[in-house]
Amino acid sequence: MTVTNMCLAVPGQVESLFCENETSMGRVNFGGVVKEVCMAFLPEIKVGDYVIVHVGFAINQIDEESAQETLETFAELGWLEDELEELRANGEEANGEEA
Amino acid sequence: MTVTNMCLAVPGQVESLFCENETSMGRVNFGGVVKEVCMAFLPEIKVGDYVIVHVGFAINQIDEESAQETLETFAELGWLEDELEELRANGEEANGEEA
Amino acid sequence: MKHLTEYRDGEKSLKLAEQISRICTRPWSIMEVCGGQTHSIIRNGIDQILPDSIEMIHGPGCPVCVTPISVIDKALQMAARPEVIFCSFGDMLRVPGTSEDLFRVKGSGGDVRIVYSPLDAVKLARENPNREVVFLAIGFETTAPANAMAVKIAKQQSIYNFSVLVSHVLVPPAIEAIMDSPENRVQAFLAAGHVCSVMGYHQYHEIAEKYAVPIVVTGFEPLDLLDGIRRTVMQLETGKSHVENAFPRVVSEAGNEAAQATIAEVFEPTDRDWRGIGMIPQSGWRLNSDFSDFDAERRFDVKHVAEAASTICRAGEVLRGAIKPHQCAAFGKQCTPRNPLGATMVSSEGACAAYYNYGRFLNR
Amino acid sequence: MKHLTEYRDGEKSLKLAEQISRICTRPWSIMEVCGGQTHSIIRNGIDQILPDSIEMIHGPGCPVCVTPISVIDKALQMAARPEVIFCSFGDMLRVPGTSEDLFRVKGSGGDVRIVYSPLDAVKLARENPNREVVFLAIGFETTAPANAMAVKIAKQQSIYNFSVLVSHVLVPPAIEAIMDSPENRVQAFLAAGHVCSVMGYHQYHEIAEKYAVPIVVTGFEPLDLLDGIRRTVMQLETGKSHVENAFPRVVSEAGNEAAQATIAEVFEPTDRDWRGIGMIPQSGWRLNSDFSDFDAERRFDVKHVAEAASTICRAGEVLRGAIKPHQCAAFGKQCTPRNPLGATMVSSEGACAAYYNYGRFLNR
Amino acid sequence: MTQSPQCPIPLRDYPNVILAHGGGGKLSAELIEHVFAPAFANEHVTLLGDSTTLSLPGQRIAVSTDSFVVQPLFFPGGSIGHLAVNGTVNDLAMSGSKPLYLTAGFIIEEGLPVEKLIRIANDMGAAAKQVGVSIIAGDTKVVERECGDGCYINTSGIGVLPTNLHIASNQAKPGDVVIISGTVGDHGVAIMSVREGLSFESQIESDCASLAGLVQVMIDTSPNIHVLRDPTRGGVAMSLNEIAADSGCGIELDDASIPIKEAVRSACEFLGLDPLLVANEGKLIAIVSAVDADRLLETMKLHPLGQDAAIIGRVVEDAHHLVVARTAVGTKRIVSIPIGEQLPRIC
Amino acid sequence: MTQSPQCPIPLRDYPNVILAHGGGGKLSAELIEHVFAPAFANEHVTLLGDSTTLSLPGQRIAVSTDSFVVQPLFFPGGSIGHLAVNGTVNDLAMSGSKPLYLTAGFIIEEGLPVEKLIRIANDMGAAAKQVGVSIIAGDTKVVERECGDGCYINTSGIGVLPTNLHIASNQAKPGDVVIISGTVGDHGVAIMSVREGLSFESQIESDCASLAGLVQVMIDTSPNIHVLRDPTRGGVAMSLNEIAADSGCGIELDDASIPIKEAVRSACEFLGLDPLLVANEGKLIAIVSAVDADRLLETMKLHPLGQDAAIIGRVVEDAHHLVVARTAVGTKRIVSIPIGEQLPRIC
Ligand code: SF4
Ligand code: SF4
Ligand SMILES: [Mg+2]
Ligand SMILES: [Mg+2]
Ligand SMILES: [Mg+2]
Ligand SMILES: [Mg+2]
Ligand SMILES: [Mg+2]
Ligand SMILES: [Mg+2]
Ligand SMILES: [Mg+2]
Ligand SMILES: [Mg+2]
Ligand SMILES: [Mg+2]
Ligand SMILES: [Mg+2]
Repeated sequence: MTVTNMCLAVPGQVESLFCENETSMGRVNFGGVVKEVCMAFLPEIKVGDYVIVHVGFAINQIDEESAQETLETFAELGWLEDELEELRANGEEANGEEA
Repeated sequence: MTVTNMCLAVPGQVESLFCENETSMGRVNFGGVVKEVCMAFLPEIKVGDYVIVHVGFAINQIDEESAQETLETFAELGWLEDELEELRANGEEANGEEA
Repeated sequence: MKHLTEYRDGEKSLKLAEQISRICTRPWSIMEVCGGQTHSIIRNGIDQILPDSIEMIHGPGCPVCVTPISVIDKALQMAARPEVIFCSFGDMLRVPGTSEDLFRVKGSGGDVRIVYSPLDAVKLARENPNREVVFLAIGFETTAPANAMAVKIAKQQSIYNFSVLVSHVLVPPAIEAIMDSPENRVQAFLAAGHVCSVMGYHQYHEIAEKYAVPIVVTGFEPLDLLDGIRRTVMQLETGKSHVENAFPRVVSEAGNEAAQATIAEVFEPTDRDWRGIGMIPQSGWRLNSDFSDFDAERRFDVKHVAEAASTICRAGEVLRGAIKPHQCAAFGKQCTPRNPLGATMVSSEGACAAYYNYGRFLNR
Repeated sequence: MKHLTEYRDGEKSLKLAEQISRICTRPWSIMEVCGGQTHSIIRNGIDQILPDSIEMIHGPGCPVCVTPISVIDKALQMAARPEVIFCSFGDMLRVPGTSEDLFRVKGSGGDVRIVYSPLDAVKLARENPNREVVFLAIGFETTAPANAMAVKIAKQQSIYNFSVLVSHVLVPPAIEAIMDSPENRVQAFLAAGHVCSVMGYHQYHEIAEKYAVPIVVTGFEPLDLLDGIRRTVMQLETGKSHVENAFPRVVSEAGNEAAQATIAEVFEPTDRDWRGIGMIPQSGWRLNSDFSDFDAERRFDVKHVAEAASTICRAGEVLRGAIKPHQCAAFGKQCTPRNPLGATMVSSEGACAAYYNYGRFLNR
Repeated sequence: MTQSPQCPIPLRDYPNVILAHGGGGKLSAELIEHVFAPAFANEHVTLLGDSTTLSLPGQRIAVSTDSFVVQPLFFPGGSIGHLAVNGTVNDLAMSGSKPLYLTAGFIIEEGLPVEKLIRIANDMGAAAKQVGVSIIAGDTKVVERECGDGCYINTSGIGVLPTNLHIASNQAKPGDVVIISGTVGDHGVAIMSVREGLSFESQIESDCASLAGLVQVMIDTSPNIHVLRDPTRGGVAMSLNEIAADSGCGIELDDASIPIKEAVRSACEFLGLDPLLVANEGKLIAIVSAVDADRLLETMKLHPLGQDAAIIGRVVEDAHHLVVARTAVGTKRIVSIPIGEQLPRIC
Repeated sequence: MTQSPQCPIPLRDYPNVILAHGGGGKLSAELIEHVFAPAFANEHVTLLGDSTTLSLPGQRIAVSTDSFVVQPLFFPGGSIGHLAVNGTVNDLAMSGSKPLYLTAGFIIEEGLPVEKLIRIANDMGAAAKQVGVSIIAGDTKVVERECGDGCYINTSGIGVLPTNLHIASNQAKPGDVVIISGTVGDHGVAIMSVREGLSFESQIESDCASLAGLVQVMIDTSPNIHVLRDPTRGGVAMSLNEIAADSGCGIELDDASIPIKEAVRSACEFLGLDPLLVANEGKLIAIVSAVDADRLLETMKLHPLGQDAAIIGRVVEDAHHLVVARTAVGTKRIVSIPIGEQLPRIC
C-alpha cells in the first residue's frame, strides 16, 4: 500500500486561500477530503476554482469550458467516423498543427 | 526495589588492576560478583587486598590485622565485664583517648 | 469527484474503443511516455479493449524507474549517516541500489522518512535544526516546480540544514532518444498530460516534425486515454504527424509560466543518466550555481560506486519499449514486486509492476 | 562474603546485647549519625535486643533526607530542560520538591537517568557531546571524593558538557548543631564508619571534649553496631567522653589522605541548609573557583523557589532526634513510602522509611 | 487515588505513567485497582493473580490473539481501546463462535497521561460490555520513553463454537457468492486523516465495531456460510487472496458493486490507494452458497452493521487462485496483495 | 527466503525486520512462514487466520496473560523466548491446571535482526515442546524505531483444571507451612548483571524454567496444597504479601532458612537489594497443610527443579496481614512490598 504514487495529480476545488511561512497556500477539497496545498504557482487562482494538485502543490487550474467541451464530444459519439472521412478526404497535404 | 541505597560501601577483593581513560581502575570481586571500580584513592593497593567500595570508588583498604583482632575480641566474649570493672575502678581521672 | 469520475464512464469507454477499432486499418505501435498512464492503462484494462492491431508500448516515464543506481547509492550513503534525516517519496524506498535499498538502510538504523511533499522535508529541517535534512529530488517536469520551490523557500528562510539530492529528468530529450534508437518501433506518442500542464507543449512541434511522429497530449483517465489514442490513430491512419492537445482542460500551449520561472530560477539543464537507457544529453535538471549551497552531493562526501549491470533484468529494454514486461524471462519468476530485480518492478508506475499487479495471468 | 558475614553472627550478637544489658545501669540516649546505620539497626532489629534503657536516636545522616527542597527544585528545573540528561543516584528520584519529584519530571519527558557512580555520568557526557549532562552531587564525606574525582576527570579530559549540582554536607558540624540545640537529648554518638574511613576521626576529639560526649567510630554490621554501642555505654557508664574507634579494620585516625586531597582540590567549605534542620554554618562543600565552570547552577538559569514549610511533616524533629518516626501523627497514615510527605520516608536510609518498612507494626 | 486534603505536598499522585507503575509493586496494584478493575468490572476478573479459572459452556472453542499498536491512540470513530476489544472479538466471531472472554496485556510507555489510560480502559470496558464479553485477566508493563508509543494492547480471546458449524477460510467453493457487510476502507482512511505528515480533513470515521451480533443473525439465517472474514490490515484484497489460496479457487469481483463512501473514494484517489487494500475494522466478508445469498443479504441489511451490505462477487474455479475485479470498462484486473504497508500501525 | 544464485541484486532479503514485515501483507506472511511456523510447528497452529478452533478435554479452565518486555533479549540462562513461554505456563500451573495452549503476540521494533527473531522463536518452540504446550495462534506487529525495544512478546494461555483442586491465593490458613522450591533471586540478579550502566560479572544464570512438571508431581503427592505462586516481579516478598492479604493471615519467615546462592547474596549486598524482592522465573512458593509439608518437601526435592526446596516459614494469624521475617539475631522485621521497581523490564 504505497501512499503517493509520486506522479499522482488529482483535481480538487479551492475552498479558501491563506498565507503561511510567507508562502501562498490554499485549502483544497477533493470530493469531501480537504488538504492544505501550496498555491505559489497559481497567482490568479480564486476560491471555487478547480486545480490539479501534485506533491503538495497546485500545478494548474482546470479550465471549466474546455472540460465541458471535452465531455460534450464524448457525449456525441457519432462524430468520429465523419471526422475521419473528412480527414482522409483532405489527404496528406494538410499535415499541419491543430488549433 | 531501589538499587544503590547511596550510602552502601561493601568489601571486596581486588582481582586485578588496570588503567582506563587515564584513571587507575581495578576489578573487585564481591563474593563471586566482579565489578570494575576506580582505584584512584588507593595508590598503594595490590591485587589480593580487600577494599571498601562506594559509588564506584574504592575508598579504603581493609586492614586484615585489625579485622582479625576485632573478630577475636568478639570470640572471647568474657572480657567485657572485667574491662568494665577495671574502667570503673580507674574512676573519672583517666578520661583520655584510647589508642 | 468532479473532473475525475466523468472521465471513467465504462460505457463511453467501450464505445470509444469500438470506434478506434473501426478506424484502425493497420497495426500501430503507440507509446505512452508517462508511468501514470501506463498504470492507468493496465489497471483499467484499456489495452484489453483496444483492437489487437494497436500495441501500447510503455515508455520510460516512471521517475522511480529511471533514477540511476548511482543516485540511489548516493542516497543510501547519505541516509546511513547518523546526522541525516533522509526524506523521499515512498515509492523510492524499495528501489534496489547496488547492494541495498532505503528500506534496508532504515531497518539498520538510518533515519529515512517518507514525505508527501518536498515542503514536508523543509518543515522537518526547520523543526530539527541540529539534524541535516536531505530530500531526494527526483521526478519529471511535473515534480520539478515543487522541488525547486522547496529549495527556494529554504534559501529565503535561511534553512541551511536542508539540502537536495537532485536527479530530475525531462521528457522531450527521452522521446528524441527513443526515436533515435536503431531498435525503435514507436510510431506515435501520447505526451504526458501533467508534464505538459507545467511545461506546455510548444517544444513538441519540432520533435513531431523532425521524426514525422504524431504526438498527442493526453490525460490519465480511461476516456482521456482513449481519446488520446483515438486522435493518435486518426493521425496515423491519415498520415499526419503533428502535436495535438487531448487534455485541454488542464494543458495549455504555454504551460504554467510561474512554475517554469521557479524551475529556471533554481535549476539548470544538464546531461543525465537514465537507468536502463544510459546517458541522454541535456535530459535533466540540476541545481544552478545560485543554489549550490543546497546541493547534498556537495555537502556530503559520498563515493561513486561503479554500477553493476544486471545480467538478467531487461528493464532498459522495457523502458525503451523494445520488449513488454512479460517477455522478460525473469518476470513473475525471480522478479516480483516482493523481490524486484529492476526498478520497473518496484514503482506501481513501473511497467513490470503494473503488469504484475494487474495483469500477470490474464490473457492479452 | 569475607569481611561481611563474620559480622552478622546471630549468636554473638545476642551475647553482645546481653552484655550491654548487664553493664547498663541507667537509661542512655545514643545517636547513630549515619542513615546506613539506622537502616541496619532497624532491618536487623538491633533496637529490639538492646536493653530498654538504651534509646537509639536516629540522626540526620541520610544524605537524601537532608538535601534541601530548594536544591531539589533546582534539580527539577534542570531535569526538565530538553538538552539536559539529568543523572542522580536512584534514591533521589522520589524525593518531593515543592510540587514535583524527579520521577514525575521523567514521566513528563525529562531525560532523568539513574547512575550508580558519578563516573557513569561523566561517561554519559563523553558519549553525548550534544547534550548537557548534569549530575546531582549530594552526600556526606563518603561520597565527596567520588564526586570530586568525577569533576576533576571532566576537567582533565575537557568534558565541558558535564556539570554538577552540588549539595554536599558534613558530619562534624551537624553533630555540633545537635549538641547546641536546646531540645537535645543525645548523650553519645556512634560516628559513621564510612565517613571516617575517608576523613579519619581526628576532628572529633575537639567535639567530644567540648560537649563532654562520647563518640565511637562504628561500622554497619550487627556486631559492629553492637560493639560500638557497647563501647559507648562503657564510656557513659564510666563517665568518659572521648573518641574511640570500633571500626579499625576500615578507619584510621588520619583517613584516606588521597581522597581528602581530591576533595580539597575541587571543593571548598560553605554554609549549607539542611532539610528539616536549617542552616548550619560551614557544614557543606561547594565547588571552588577552579572548578566553577562545572557548576550546574552557573550554567543553567534556575529560579530559587520559596520553600513551603510542611504543616504536618515532622521530619526535622526526626532528623534532630527530637522524636521517633512513629511519634509523628502522619506516620503510616497520610505518610507512607508510596506517598511520602517528607524525605525521611523516601530513602531506605531515612528513619521514617526504615521504621515503616521493617517495623511499623512491631512492638518496640 | 484521592488526595488527602491536608497533604502538604501536592500532586503526590502521578499524572503520567512512570516506570514504577509497571514494577509489579504498589503502584502497579494501584493502577489495576483504580484504572483497570473499575473499567473491566465483571465477576471473573482477577487482574492481579496468576490466572483466572472459568467454566466453559462447551468444549469446542475458538482462540485468537492480536496486538494493537495503532497511532494515534484516539482517532475519528474510536480508540485503541475499542479496537483492542472489537478486533479480537471479530476474529473470534469469524469462526462462527460466540466470543466470551478476553485477556488484556498493556505495554505502556513511560509518560502516558494516566487520564488517557483511563479513557482507553473505559473504552475497552464499554466495548466489552456492549458485545457481552468479559475481560478476565490482565497484565501491565511499563517501558522507558522511546521504547514504546503511548500504549500497546494485546487482547487474546476465547469463544465457544456450536458443533454444527464449519466456517473456515478453506471452505469457499466455486459458485459461492461473496458478500461484504458494508462500505470499504473507512477505518484505514480515518486513521490516515489524522496521521502526522499526511493529515487531511475529512468527515470519515473508523467503522470500528463488534461484528459478533451480526454474525449471530447471519448463522441463524443460513447454515451455508462457508467463510467469514474481517478484512482488517491488508483490506478486502488481502482477505480474498487468502481465502482464494486456502480454498484453492479464484474470486471474481465486480468493481462497480463494491460499496465505498464518496469521501473514502476521494481520499484513496488522492493518496494513490486502492480502497480494496485499505483496512476495515467493522466489516466482514461472507462467502455463502449461491442459494442462500439473497436471503442472507436481506438479513444482513436489517442489522445496523449490515445496512450497506452488498454482493460483490463470486467464487470461481481458477488454478492460479487469483482474485480478479471486473473494471468499469468490462475488462479484468488482478487484485493483488500488498507487499507490506508503508503506512503502518492502523490497528 | 533463499537467494536465487543468479540474482543480480544481492541481499534482496531483509537482514533486519522492516516495517513492511508487520503490514499484514506478503512480508508478514513470509515472516510467519519462515520464522514462526517452523519454530512453533504443531497440528493446531494457524498463525495467519483469524482464530484457531480447538477441543478441550474439560470445561473448567485456567486462563492467563502476560507481556514480556525484558532487556536484554538474551541473558545468562535464557531469552525472552524462554520467558514468554515459561512465564505464562507457570502462571497457569500455579492454579494446579495443566497448561495446554498458548497464543503469541509479537511487537517488533523495526531493525531487529531477523536472526535474533529466529532465535527467539526457536527458544519459544523449544520451551513449548519441553512442557508439552502448543502455540496455537500468533500475531506480529512491527513498530517504528524508538517505538519499541527489539521485541516484546505477549503470551496468553489456557490450561485445563481437574475438578477437585481449589488452589488459590486466598486459601492459606494459619498453621500452614511455606515451602520454596529453590534458591531465591537468581533471575533478577542474572538480568541485572547484564544491565547497561550496572553491569557486573557473575556466574549467576536465570532460573527460567517451566514449573508445570513440578506442580504435577506436587499435586499428585498432596491434596492439601492451598496456594501455589511463582514469585516473579516483586519477588518472594510481593507474592507472600499478596497471599497474606488475600487469605487474611500473616506469614512468618525464618531468614536463615531461605535458600540463596552465595553469588546472589553477594550481588544483592552490593546492590543494596533484599533478595526477597528480586524476581524469580523458575521457582514456586507452595503453602500446604503442616501434615503434608515434609512429604511434599521430599517429593519436591526429587524433582530437578526442586532439589533446593526448603521450608521457609509458616502461616500465622495476624490482623495486619504482615509478612515478617525472623532475623539472625532472633528479632523480627517486616518484609514489605516494593513501591515500584527502579530496575524495570526483568520479564
Ligand atoms: S520483470 Fe524484473 S527483471 Fe524483467 S525487466 Fe522487469 S524489472 Fe527487470
Ligand atoms: S512520617 Fe512522614 S510526615 Fe512524619 S516525619 Fe516522617 S516523613 Fe514527615
Ligand atoms: Mg505469577
Ligand atoms: Mg487474531
Ligand atoms: Mg484481527
Ligand atoms: Mg502479569
Ligand atoms: Mg515516542
Ligand atoms: Mg481478522
Ligand atoms: Mg499471567
Ligand atoms: Mg507471570
Ligand atoms: Mg493478527
Ligand atoms: Mg531503542
